[in-house]
Amino acid sequence: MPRTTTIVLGVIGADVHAVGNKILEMTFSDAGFKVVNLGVMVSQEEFINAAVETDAAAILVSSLYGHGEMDCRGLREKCRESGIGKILLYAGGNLVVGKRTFSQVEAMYREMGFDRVYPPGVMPDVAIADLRKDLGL
Amino acid sequence: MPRTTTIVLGVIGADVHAVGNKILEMTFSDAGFKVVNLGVMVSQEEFINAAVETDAAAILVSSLYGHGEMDCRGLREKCRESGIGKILLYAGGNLVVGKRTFSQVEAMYREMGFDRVYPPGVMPDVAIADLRKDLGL
Amino acid sequence: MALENRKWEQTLLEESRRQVLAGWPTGREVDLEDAMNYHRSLGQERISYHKLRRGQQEGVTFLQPRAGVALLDEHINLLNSLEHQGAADFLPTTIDSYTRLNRYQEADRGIEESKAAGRSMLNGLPAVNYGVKNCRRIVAATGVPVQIRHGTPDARLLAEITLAAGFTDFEGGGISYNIPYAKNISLQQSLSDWQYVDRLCGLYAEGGIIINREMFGPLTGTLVPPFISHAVGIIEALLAAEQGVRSIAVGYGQGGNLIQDTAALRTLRRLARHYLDRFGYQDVFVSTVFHQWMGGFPQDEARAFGVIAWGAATAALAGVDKVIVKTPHEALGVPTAEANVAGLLCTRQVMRMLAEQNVQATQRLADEEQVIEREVGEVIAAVLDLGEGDLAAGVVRSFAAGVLDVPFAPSRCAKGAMMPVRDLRGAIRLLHPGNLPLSRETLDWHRLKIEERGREERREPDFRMVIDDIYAISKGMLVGKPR
Amino acid sequence: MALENRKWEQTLLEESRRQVLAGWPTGREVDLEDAMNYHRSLGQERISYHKLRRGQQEGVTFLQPRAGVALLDEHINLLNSLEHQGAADFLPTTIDSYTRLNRYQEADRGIEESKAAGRSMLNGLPAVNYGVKNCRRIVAATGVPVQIRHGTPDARLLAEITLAAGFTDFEGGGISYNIPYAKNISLQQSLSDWQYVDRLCGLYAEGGIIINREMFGPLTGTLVPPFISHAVGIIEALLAAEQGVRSIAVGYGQGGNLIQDTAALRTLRRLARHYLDRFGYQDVFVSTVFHQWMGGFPQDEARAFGVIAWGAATAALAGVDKVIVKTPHEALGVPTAEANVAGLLCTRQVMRMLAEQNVQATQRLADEEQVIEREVGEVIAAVLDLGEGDLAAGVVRSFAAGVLDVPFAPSRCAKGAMMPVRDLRGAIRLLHPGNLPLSRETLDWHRLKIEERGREERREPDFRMVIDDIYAISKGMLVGKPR
Ligand code: B12
Ligand code: B12
Repeated sequence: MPRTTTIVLGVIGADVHAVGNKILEMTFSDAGFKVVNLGVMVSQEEFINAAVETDAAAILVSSLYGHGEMDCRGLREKCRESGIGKILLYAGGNLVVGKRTFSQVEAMYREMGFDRVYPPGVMPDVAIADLRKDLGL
Repeated sequence: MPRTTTIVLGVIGADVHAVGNKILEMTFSDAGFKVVNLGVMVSQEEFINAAVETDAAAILVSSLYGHGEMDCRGLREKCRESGIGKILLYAGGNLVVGKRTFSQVEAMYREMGFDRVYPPGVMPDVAIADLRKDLGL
Repeated sequence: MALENRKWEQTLLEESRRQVLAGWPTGREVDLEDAMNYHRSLGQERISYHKLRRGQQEGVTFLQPRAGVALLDEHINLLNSLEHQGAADFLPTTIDSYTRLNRYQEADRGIEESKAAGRSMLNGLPAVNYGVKNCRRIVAATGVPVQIRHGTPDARLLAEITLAAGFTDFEGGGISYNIPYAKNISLQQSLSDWQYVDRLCGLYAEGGIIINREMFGPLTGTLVPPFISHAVGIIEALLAAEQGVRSIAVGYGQGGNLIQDTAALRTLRRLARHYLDRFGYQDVFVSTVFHQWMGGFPQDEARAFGVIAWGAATAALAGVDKVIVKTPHEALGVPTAEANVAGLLCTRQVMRMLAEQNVQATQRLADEEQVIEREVGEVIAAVLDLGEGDLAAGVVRSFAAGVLDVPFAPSRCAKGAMMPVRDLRGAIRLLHPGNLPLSRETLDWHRLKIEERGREERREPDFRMVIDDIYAISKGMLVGKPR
Repeated sequence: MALENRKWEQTLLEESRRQVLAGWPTGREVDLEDAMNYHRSLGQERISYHKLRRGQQEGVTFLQPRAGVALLDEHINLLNSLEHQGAADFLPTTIDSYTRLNRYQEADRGIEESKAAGRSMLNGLPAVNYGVKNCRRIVAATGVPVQIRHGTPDARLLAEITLAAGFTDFEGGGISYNIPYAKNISLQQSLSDWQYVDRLCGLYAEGGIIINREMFGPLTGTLVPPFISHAVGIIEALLAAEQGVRSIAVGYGQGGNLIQDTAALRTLRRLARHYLDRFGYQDVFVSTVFHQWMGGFPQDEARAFGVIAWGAATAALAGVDKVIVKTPHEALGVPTAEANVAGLLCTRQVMRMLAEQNVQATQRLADEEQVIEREVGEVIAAVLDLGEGDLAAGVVRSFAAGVLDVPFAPSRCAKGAMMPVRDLRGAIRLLHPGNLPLSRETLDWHRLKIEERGREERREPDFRMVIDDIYAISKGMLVGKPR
């Protein structure tokens, strides 16, 4: 594993919420990760291509606008097909339409193959700590 | 029945909420009733004595402070004992401690022998209309 | 013994204390020495006086809810939620209405019925019935100062027991806990009984234990013009100081007009300091308290949050030491812990958002301040006059004469000859001055303001306008519109 | 065809309309004649333009929520609650994100999945997929004006269908619905597509049907300095007026500092009028819109109510024609009808309570107004300059040069070279001006304000301070404190 770990960051689907994405880029960079930020409106293919190209250790998917459930479905399968089936997948933001109990949402995304799922408004430090743990850094 | 109907008004128990009581006095007087206002901190005995003395058609009991449940218990029985067992008894205000569904509260006060029970913040016109109806005015 | 504003003799106090403590079995538990030792064991962050001083130095505004239930363990749980989920800076112990009227027997019944019913049948905690040892559990279980809040004309035994239990803050006064809270109790009586309470605090002070005494500013909570509550609060402060009280908070209940409320809070602080200094009590610490809207609330919770938030905004923009917080359940009943926490969180959010902003100095603000100062000056001068120099005697005679008056009060001591109403901008003015000792200049100011509203609404200002104003907030406005 | 700010020829419009209407099957339903007849059948109280005019005459501020769900009947029920329980003055139909990007196929899937799941899987109503006849059911089911709210860079088909359906109000503009809402769409494209929409409204206007067009003031909703959104809104207003739009609303998203927000709302109204008059559009009706806090919200509902109420208070004290209302669910997800009603009731309560009060005229307010006016003047002059007199061309070149810039925008068209931050009192200032065409005098004003904060917080203002400010409201403050 290279000294600086690469992560791929982006907001999936037709979602344009850019603010959190910009902050995640700044904070993960600050924490020493190499961040490949795809910005907003990123398709599943773009995420995977970027991860493959940069040999990334994790893909951090944001979805704020509510369509996450539809946009994220099948991402893990596509990762497998592209030979990065074991890559860490994190998801965060406002992952479903409406206010729902987070445990439901978490279960749904885990079912979809995400390794970690975050509730609305989680602070970046939490994810940074998790990532270090999951990668054994 | 005399042309002007007399009603007895007061705030029961150790309750000192005076504002609503003053407004009830003004509005019932305005509506043509003869109002015997006992003010705040009125005991069951005082209500009954006043009703007997003035040959009142109804006793309007206010309780705001939450102890109404304890303060009102037995009023109907005492009325009976004093020979005015059939007098109309109305209750209004914040009749129990805490926020509870009104239907529970209403049932409890009806059980105690009140003819009409009003939820918090009812407007005087409602009770005036009811009273006219109950008295066939 | 004639009532006068003079520090009680030690012998009088001792004799009275013996009687008071014999009034109910728990009185026997009071041991002043033990009490003071317990107080000495408390850290400064749990002592009101110290926390208020620190707050003033650091420019912090503290939040305090109201809360009290019949059963002790439940009460402690309630306070714990308010402290930990609600981040309350000061905690309350609100006392039930039977205790407030010294009806300890009925309070006992309330405890029993509450146990039986599995829910609080009392609107507060009957502290006297629980006694010193039990009440100390409350103090021991909390990390911030706890204040006794009540509405008790004769609070002597309540003070004895709760101060002995370690509470560091005690609300009330001979006027503000009589006129809005009683019907037949004379001011002679209540003033004298509060001299006892104040003298008791003085005794603690002499032992190095400074109890904060807060005057209940809002009075009837209903269209009280600022100068009335200021005059009452300042008089109570002077009476307390004479008995040796060393830390005094004066309060004010939100009126709703931002400029008037700002003027009220700014003058309250200045005037309280001014009068205490003028009468020789330079060593008394003064702080100010703001009560969010004290009149009838809207029933809908979202709307209630709006009222709460505007109170919070006013407090932040005007500046004050402590805010007493309402809850979204206000119109409906004693709030649950959750509703109380919600009131705190909403208030904190607004106050912190506005921490960097304040009401700008304008001519209108200056005018309002000047009017309030003049009014308070006129009233207090008249009270002293009537008392032939003695403030306590002056208060009794002034209420009898309507020179001091409180609107919508249940007490027979208040003449109720004055009648307030809002002006065009929602500031509280005088519709009828009754016998208030105001100068022509002051009365003209009120008259002009009210005429302005009458013209705008095309109606003669009268009691209907007042009723409209009383209902206004619960119907979603400040100035009651003609129906 | 090169983009220029000139009213479209009839032939161009006709040709374009044919193409657009062929873009999705429901386009076939559009029949202008039938549409205009339907519009003529609506009472004035259901037509935005008329209601807004009446509101301005009577000094009323209107409330409007945001709301849209995937399924038509549910959407109608939702609007009914908002109108009847929430007493909304204007209703919305918020469009889903697939439709906003013209991905009608995906929207179709969203409808299907929503039906299957029994809950809305879309964040709005896919109006294009439903078509004219279905959408008219929405208009028919409501008693107040209904506005289409979206965020669509190419809203040509959406406008065709919804205007034909009888909606009387359409939000958006070539800048404000591109820069915050898209990534790769050129301004040439979006400005041209919005000329189409505006020209379509012009066509209606020629038929006597005045559609209100609202510009989306808040942009990214995150630390946008007032002059930026003002400049954008005014430019969009001028572009719309050129195409024949006769009723224009310009918007502004709450910043949080009362003085700055007041200055912003007062200058917005004046400046919009001023520029429209200056360029010959005296007959265009202008109104103003205030958006309650558009950035990240606190999750706790009580705290969210605090944010909502402060927005309401600002609107009432500053004065504005319409308020777009947030809900206590904002931080968590698309609100339920109940949460939306709660936002409306809370807002109404505060606004009516404060209806008789306003922000006092002070030097600070005058200074803020003057600064905003100067800034807007500097920016618009530079845009016209770059466009060599043509506003549309100027916009494209200005964004490319960073002479127009929007912070935190997802669009590649925005340089993002400017960086905002709050000053000591919470007003939004420039940390880095990027390439904004501001005078030395203006830049000095910003610099001094920010230095003041840096000194107070003992830190060099940098991106960390900006991040603190972005998180601030959701953490319960306005000015982000150092961690
Ligand atoms: C103002 C007020 C006070 C003032 C009262 C001043 C005074 N002496 O009048 C002060 C500050 C002194 C006070 C004290 C207390 N209060 Co208080 N008070 C209020 C408040 C905010 C408004 C009451 C009011 O004046 N409303 C305006 C008038 C016009 O309306 P109204 O009183 O409801 O009366 C109208 C209707 O209810 C109806 N009505 C009333 N009675 C009847 C009867 C009939 C037959 C009919 C038809 C209609 C009717 O018509 C009236 C006129 O329109 C209410 C909460 C609220 N409503 O927002 C709490 C409230 C009533 N108080 C409460 C409590 C607990 C107290 C205290 C025990 C403790 C405390 N929190 O300080 C003490 C009690 C003292 C005592 N021994 O009674 C609780 C009661 C709780 C409960 N029932 O569960 C309330 C509900 C607040 C709360 N949510 O905790 N209070
Ligand atoms: C600002 C904002 C906008 C701006 C966005 C400007 C821009 N281009 O960035 C505008 C006004 C344009 C906008 C538009 C829309 N929005 Co919007 N918006 C918001 C708002 C108020 C704040 C978002 C924000 O910037 N927060 C601040 C940042 C710092 O926080 P964040 O985005 O949550 O990100 C942080 C964390 O969540 C976390 N995080 C995020 N992703 C990930 C991923 C991982 C792996 C990890 C570990 C952490 C993590 O870290 C981030 C940094 O701290 C939110 C509600 C809220 N949160 O208060 C709604 C919200 C997200 N929007 C919403 C919606 C529906 C829309 C619209 C569809 C319609 C509308 N209401 O106008 C359009 C969508 C357009 C589109 N195609 O995407 C909904 C989503 C509903 C849902 N999920 O149920 C929300 C929740 C509002 C609501 N309650 O209705 N919006």
